Amino acid sequence: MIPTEWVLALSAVLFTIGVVGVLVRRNALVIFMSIELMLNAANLAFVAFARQQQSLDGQIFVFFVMTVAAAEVAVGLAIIVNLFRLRETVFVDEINLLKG
Amino acid sequence: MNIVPQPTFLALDWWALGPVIALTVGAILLLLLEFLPQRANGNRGGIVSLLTFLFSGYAVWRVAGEKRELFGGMFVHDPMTVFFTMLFCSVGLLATLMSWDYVKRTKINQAEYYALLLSSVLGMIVMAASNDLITVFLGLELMSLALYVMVGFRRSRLESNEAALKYFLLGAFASGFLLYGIALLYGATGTTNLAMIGAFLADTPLSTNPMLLMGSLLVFVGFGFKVAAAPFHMWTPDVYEGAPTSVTGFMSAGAKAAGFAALLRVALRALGPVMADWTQMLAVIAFLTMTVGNVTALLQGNLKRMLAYSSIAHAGYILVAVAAGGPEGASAAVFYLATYSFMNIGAFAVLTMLGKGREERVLMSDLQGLGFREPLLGLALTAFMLSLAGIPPMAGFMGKLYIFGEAVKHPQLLWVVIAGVLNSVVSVYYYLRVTVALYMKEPEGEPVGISWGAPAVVAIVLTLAATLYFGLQAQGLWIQAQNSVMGLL
Amino acid sequence: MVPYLFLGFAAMLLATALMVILHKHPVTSALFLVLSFSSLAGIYLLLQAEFVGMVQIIVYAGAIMVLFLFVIMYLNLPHDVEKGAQIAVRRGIGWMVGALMLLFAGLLAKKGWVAGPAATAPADLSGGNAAAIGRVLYSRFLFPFEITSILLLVAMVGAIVMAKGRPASPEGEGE
Amino acid sequence: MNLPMLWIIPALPLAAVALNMLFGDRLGKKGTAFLACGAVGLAFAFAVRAVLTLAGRSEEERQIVETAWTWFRVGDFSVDVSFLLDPLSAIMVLVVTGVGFLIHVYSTGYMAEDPSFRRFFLYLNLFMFAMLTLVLADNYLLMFVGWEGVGLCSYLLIGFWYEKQSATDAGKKAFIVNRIGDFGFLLGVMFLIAWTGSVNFERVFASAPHLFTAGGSIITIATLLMFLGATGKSAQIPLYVWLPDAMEGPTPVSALIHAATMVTAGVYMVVRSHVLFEMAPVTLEVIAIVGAATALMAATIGLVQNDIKRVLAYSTVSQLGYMFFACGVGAFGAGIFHVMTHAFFKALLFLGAGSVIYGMHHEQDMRKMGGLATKMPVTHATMLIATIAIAGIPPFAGFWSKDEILAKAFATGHYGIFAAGLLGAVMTAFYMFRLYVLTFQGKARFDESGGHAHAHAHAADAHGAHAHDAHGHAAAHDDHGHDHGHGGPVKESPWNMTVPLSVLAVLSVIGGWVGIGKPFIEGESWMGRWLEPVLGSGPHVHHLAVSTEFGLMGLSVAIAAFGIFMAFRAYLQQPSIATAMHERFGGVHRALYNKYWVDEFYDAIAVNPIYQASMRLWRFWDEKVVDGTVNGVGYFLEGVSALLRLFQTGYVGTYALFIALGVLALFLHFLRS
Amino acid sequence: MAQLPWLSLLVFFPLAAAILVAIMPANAHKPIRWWATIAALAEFVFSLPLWWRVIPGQAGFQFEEKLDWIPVLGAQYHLGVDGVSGLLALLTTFTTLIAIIGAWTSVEKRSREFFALVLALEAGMLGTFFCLDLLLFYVFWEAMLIPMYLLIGVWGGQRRVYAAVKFFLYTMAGSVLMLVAILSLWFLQKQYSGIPTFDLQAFYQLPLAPSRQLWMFLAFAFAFAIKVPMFPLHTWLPDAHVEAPTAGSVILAAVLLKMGTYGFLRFAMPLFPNALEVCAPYIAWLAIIGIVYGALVAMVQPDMKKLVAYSSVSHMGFVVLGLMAMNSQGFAGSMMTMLNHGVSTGALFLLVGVIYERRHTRKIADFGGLWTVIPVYSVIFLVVMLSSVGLPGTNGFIGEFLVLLGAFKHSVWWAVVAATGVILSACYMLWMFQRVVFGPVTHEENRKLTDLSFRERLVFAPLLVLIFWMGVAPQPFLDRMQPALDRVLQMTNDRAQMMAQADATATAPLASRLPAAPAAVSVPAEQGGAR
Repeated sequence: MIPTEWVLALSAVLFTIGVVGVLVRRNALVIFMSIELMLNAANLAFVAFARQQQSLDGQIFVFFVMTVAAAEVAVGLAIIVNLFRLRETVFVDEINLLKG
Repeated sequence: MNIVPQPTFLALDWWALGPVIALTVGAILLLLLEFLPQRANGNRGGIVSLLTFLFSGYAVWRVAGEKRELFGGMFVHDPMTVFFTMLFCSVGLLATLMSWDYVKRTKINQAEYYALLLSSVLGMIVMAASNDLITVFLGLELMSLALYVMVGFRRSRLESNEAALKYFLLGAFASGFLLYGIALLYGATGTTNLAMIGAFLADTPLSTNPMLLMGSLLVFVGFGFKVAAAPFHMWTPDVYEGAPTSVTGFMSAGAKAAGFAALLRVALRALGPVMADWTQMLAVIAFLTMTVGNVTALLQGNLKRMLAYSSIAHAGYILVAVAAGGPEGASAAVFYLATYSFMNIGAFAVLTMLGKGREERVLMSDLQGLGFREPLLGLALTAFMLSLAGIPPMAGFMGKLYIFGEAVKHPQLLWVVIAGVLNSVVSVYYYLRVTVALYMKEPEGEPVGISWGAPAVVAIVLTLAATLYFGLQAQGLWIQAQNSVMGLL
Repeated sequence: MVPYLFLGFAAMLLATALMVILHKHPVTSALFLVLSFSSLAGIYLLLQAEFVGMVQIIVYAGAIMVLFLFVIMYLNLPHDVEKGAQIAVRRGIGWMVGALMLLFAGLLAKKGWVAGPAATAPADLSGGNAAAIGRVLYSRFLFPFEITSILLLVAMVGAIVMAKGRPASPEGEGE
Repeated sequence: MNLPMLWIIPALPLAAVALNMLFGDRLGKKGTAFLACGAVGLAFAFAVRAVLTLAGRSEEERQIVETAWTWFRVGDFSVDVSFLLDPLSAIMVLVVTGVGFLIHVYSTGYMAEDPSFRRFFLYLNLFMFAMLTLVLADNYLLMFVGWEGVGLCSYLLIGFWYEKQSATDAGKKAFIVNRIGDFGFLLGVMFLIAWTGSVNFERVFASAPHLFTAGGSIITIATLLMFLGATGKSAQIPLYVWLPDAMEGPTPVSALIHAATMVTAGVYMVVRSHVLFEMAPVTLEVIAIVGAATALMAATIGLVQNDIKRVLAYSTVSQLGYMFFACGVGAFGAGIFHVMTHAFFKALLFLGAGSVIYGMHHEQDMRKMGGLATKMPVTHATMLIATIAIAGIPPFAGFWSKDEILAKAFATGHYGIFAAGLLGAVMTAFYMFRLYVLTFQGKARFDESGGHAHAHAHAADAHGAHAHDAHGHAAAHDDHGHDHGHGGPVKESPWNMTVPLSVLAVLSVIGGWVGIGKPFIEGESWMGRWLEPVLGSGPHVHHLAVSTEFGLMGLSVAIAAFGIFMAFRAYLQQPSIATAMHERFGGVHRALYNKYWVDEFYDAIAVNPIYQASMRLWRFWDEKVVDGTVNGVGYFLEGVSALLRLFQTGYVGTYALFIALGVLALFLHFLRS
Repeated sequence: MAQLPWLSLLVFFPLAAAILVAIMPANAHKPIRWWATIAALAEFVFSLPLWWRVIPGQAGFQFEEKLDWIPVLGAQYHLGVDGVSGLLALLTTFTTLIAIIGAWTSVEKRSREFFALVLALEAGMLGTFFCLDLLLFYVFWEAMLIPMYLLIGVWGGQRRVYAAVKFFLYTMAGSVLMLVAILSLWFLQKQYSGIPTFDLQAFYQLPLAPSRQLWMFLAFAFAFAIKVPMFPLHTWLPDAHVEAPTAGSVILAAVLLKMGTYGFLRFAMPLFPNALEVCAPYIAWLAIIGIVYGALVAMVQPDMKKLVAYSSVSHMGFVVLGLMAMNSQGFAGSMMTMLNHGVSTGALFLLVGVIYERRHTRKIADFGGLWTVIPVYSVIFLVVMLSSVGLPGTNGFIGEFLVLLGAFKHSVWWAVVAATGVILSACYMLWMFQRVVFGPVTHEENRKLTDLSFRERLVFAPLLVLIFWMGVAPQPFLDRMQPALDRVLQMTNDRAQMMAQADATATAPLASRLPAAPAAVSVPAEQGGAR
């Protein structure tokens, strides 16, 4: 039996990796991937809690999160593609028309 | 536990679900109607969404006095739902009206625009009406996704696309926090149902449980992002500026209100027992939010950007109410959100009319001399600005009155109240800059063209009426706001 | 056995996740992400969430990551060039923030860890995980489920709106 | 009609003002003159009638009070507009209306050719109104109305020729200096109100002995403050500086306001308040010293001035000093007596001087006169009478009053003051006869063909290039109001000027006889008895032996004679003496000639510093510090705004970082709590 | 007549007129100004009964109108009038009429909006004076800023925007703190009586611990001090006055500044008497500094309007000083000075406006010798100047004298220092007058000046009448204001006593915990508890 704390720690580290990824990378796609990591970390936590509590709610939540993630990916990638078409770049540090 | 409950729907439930159904049907209908040819410059989308919003509002108003819990608490029909549903429908309605001609002249008049508008309002309603973190999250994502797209709707426009990208990336980032927070809350309490979380916390005082703390904190980050609380506010100006003006108006009112609705519900229902620990922190955040918003707005030359900062500042004021806590504070926040929505949409409705064709003339300098050239437009904009500044007899004043009136009851919040009122003085400066440009400067360069359109005028008139009426006679709205949080399910 | 398996998956998960954010080539990052999703799926299985584990593979590793790869390749993105002081500063700050976040979380957790309620509502697992999930999904979670469908619809519409056709020419500021 | 109708006395001139203002442009000069003089004449008649009524009463009832309406009433404090006629105000009202009437008549001649004739009489009538209010008021506040009113009229009349910078400057100076005095007066009155709860003379005086400790600090401060008011109005040290400058006004104004009436208001006020002053010996001492010092100092300055009016002005200051030290030594009656006689002879002197100036075509410098005795016989004769009167030769008016003052000073043991008075007397005699000699005796030092002595040098530039008619030009500069033909021989003034001169001359001779007292008749003088109901007979009980009285008289006559002799000697017989003296005492002469540089001194210690400080207060303190703070807040916020905008980089990375930092901060918050 | 909502009509008639004027055709200058004038005249006539219908002997509020406004808050639409507000309201309607007539020709540009705003402003001002509900008061107080702001900003001079924004921000900065205090009061009232209300008369009954009063008083006082304006919060005034159009300056000086002192009298002082006792000396000294300071700075101003503006600072210092003296003379003096200042300074601004309209300059140095050219104007100027200087016989004297007397009774030094203002006012006014009116004509342009037109004479005639009337027979005015003032005085003193006792109870437990003197303080505590 894997202690919930372990899983939780793992998910926390994974989440942090995601956060760091968002913070350090400049490629919009990679940033987006890092966000996916964060979502997955949350999912992991859900699953762990679901197991601890012998309830399915957590797993259901994961299911919904995946759906949301999929939807987000669709929209997000469309936006990034559009961005690339307009500007020939996916680097977020080259995009600061709007500032101040 | 009965795992397969037989849903027994009363007529009441159908009416209560009316907005959800109507908005879904409306959105799908709009997409389906695309198969039928329509005239160039047709208004099919607008008409359908108008009717949808009207029906939604009607449906929920019909059963306004009832309280029901549907889907095992996933969706509740209580006064707060009613209030916010009506508010979101009005926001949607006004957004439709001000989009009407704007989308035509900016060449984004597509059925999808209205479909997304409807979906986004649906998301908002779900956020406000759900008593479960799952639905809160889904509603938030529904609203956000639709908004991401709407922000980037002028996709050939660099700013629009950039705004969409930023909004999307940061929104997803914040969603990550929110989600993780929900996970922790779930872990700490074993449920995602707000009422049950509240009950759990009331039974087992665990306010020091770090999991709970971190969970609620991260949830707050997620909502804080949506309502643009400092320091999660930084996307706001860029997104507001880049988005099509009608969308900015819509999201500035709707998304913020939805974010606060969810926040309030979570705070009141689930975290009520632990909110006292949050007061000081919320006060600090409120202070930071309004100060940053107001001070940064001082020197903005772009009206949309300025209003974006102003919306941050307003989030700060509302957070003061949230910090004041309890049903009273919440009702103040609710009241403020309603008044804020009207005046802000009104201001944006005026902005949508500036410029001809695809041009966007929302710089401060574009307003110069407009006040006397277009007296009514100038008057309306002035009224909205004064209301935003919180000067009587406009609705914004009543909102501030309510919030600060609730906050002064707590001696530990006095400092933030004083900071708040001083902040509103600072804000007056930049709101006055608009009137200065309108009335006190001679026009420079090419005078801005006005794209008159009856729907936008209707929107302005409606918001103006609301702004003035609630400023002069706030009793009704006040009672509604109180009821909305008193009878929370 | 299970703990070791868990540790192995965990190690792989972290390693691949790190590679996602460390590797300079987006395609590689994406592939590492697939790997990490897969290890996550393994952990799910270990945690008695078989349905979720499978869906993780199918939806995430399968559908979502394919989409990612498709886009990366469609855009024909090269290596990310990440040089210069700005990037270095950002990297430093980023890692530091990450480290602090973990540290704070750890400290906070140490202050008074409460595990949370165990088995508040023991689920009816008859017919296996998938069946149980199905039952709940269509009863208690019917409403969110329906919302999800609208969500997907919106995503579809949104993706189409954003990406259909090629914009005639970029509009600059003030146009 | 049994009522004396006191209110009508001031009301008449006021009515004339109103009529003149409304219909003056239709009346013409004659009508205006008639209206103005008529109103004052009528006022005189009413005054006489009222005084006769008063005199007809028994001593105890010699007081007529008439309340017109309640001016204002706040809480327990109330002020009425009410008038009081008692023996004291009777003298004043007669002098004011009488002399005022004469001067009005005189002015119809003097100002005949001035284009602002109507305005002149308007002001003059207004002055009469104010002055009569002052003397008839039965409370301090109404008195203050007149007090400030006469100040206003003085301001307006000094600056009558408003296009002349020096005239308006002088007017302004007069008003402001008076205001300083008024400041004191007002505060003094407030002391009275605060302690007695009233401003009514009767009530104040009745309650004062019970409420104040005699010699106590409160009454001393209060009376000193009131005396400050008097120094302003009556041109005493330190506030005398405005009076010499006031000679910028038309000469009848100088005669009426700055010699006969207004400047004596201070004396009147002190005498009126003698009950209070008698309770404050320190104040009396101060008054005596200030009066004596003023008398001396003004006299010394008067010795060397060349402008005929300025000599008279300093002489006025000096004579006022006599009146004050009379009050200071407790001889209030003597003070009032001197006020009266002085009104006669000083008015005469000024009018005479005016006549000379008129005849000399606006020449005021005595060095350019001389030998006018034959050319202007009436003027000469009357002037001579007045000069003798002021010099203190019996039986002329001035002698009696001055002698009484000196005697009282001696009798009360103020020997220093007595000595100063004597010294002043000799100087008075000297400079007055210097004036007389330079003006009327000797050879004419002007171009007899009638050319202008100083040829209107400044007239030309004042008018520049634009055309002007003969009359239009008159208003443009100094005392040249009546430009009846440039040049022309020096000749006697018209009847409407000489008649008043003659009347005043008579009064200067006989006016003093009412005050002939002790050594000649038994008991109090008529004047003393008349004033007794007001002043009482209490304090001046120092009876001098008859021989001492006569001795003092002789001394003062001798001294006056010496002064006269010296004047004749130095300026008529041997002019070299004068020049020699100038050279011998060059420093002293310069000091005297420049009036001890008091104006410069005031400029240096008060006027300029205040101006500079105000400038700095405005430019630095107000604009930089106070407003700077306000604007500074704005700039500060703008700076913060600019700073905050820097954070808004537009980069997603930054924004995400802030979100993460926010999360960290929240963590930290909960870590700490 | 009892049922006619007279005060409401007074408040809302100008607003209705403003709206009517605002919808007239923009270029119909003549009808616009005629209608505006008729409206103002009608309003003035309609307000005249305030003079005789407000029963002088009655201290309380009359013609009260009470309607529920926001019952949930206990806010009411509550109007009423007493001697103080009645006189100030009369001053308002009178001044507005004068200002409108005075602005006939000077406002060519956008006259429609101009007159509409002036009328709207009138409504706001009247509302402020009449309302007896704190929330309503605040609403009027703030709402009034808007038209004034626009008047300055649109029709002002060179730096109008700066001045207008400064005016707005400054006033706002003060009043928002007052709002916080109002809300606290409201909350305390709710705690005390259980009924939420903003009713002023209810607040008059509300006991407040002296320790609590201080910050609330300061918040109120700050708001009012800015409006007055008191040194050192006065710097908005010169800018606003200089830049405002003549009508704006007139109304600003004549009425708006009075709001501050009226606020002291009506709200700050009776509500927080114990705090007042603590603060009064400081406020009084600030007022005295203001008197002297305003006069000194006025002396060196090269701009006539600025000079008058600083003189306002000086005069308003007298008003505040009178209030702080806390006796009937001081109060009456303050009130008189308010009225006097309204008349005299209003007239001064009109006078400056007259020559500004003709010459487009306000620099003192640009004038000189005006008496020769425009004698009627000069005479009026003289009279008004003398009234401003406080010459006895004119209105200015009564007010200043009573204030000084009141101050004297409170503290001799107050009166002594403040009385120097009397000297200084003569200095700056006379000097200005000398430079403008006296002397030779130095600028050729001035030679062509035309004297006052019939309309302008019509404007000044009533002002002159008032100057003399109030100077010679002020009793009718005093009779009207005194009962109300006495009531304020009485109430302030009573409340101060009552609450000082109450505070003993509040602090007693705390004090009894101290080791020092436990026995001494417990006695009043018990008494208070029994009460």
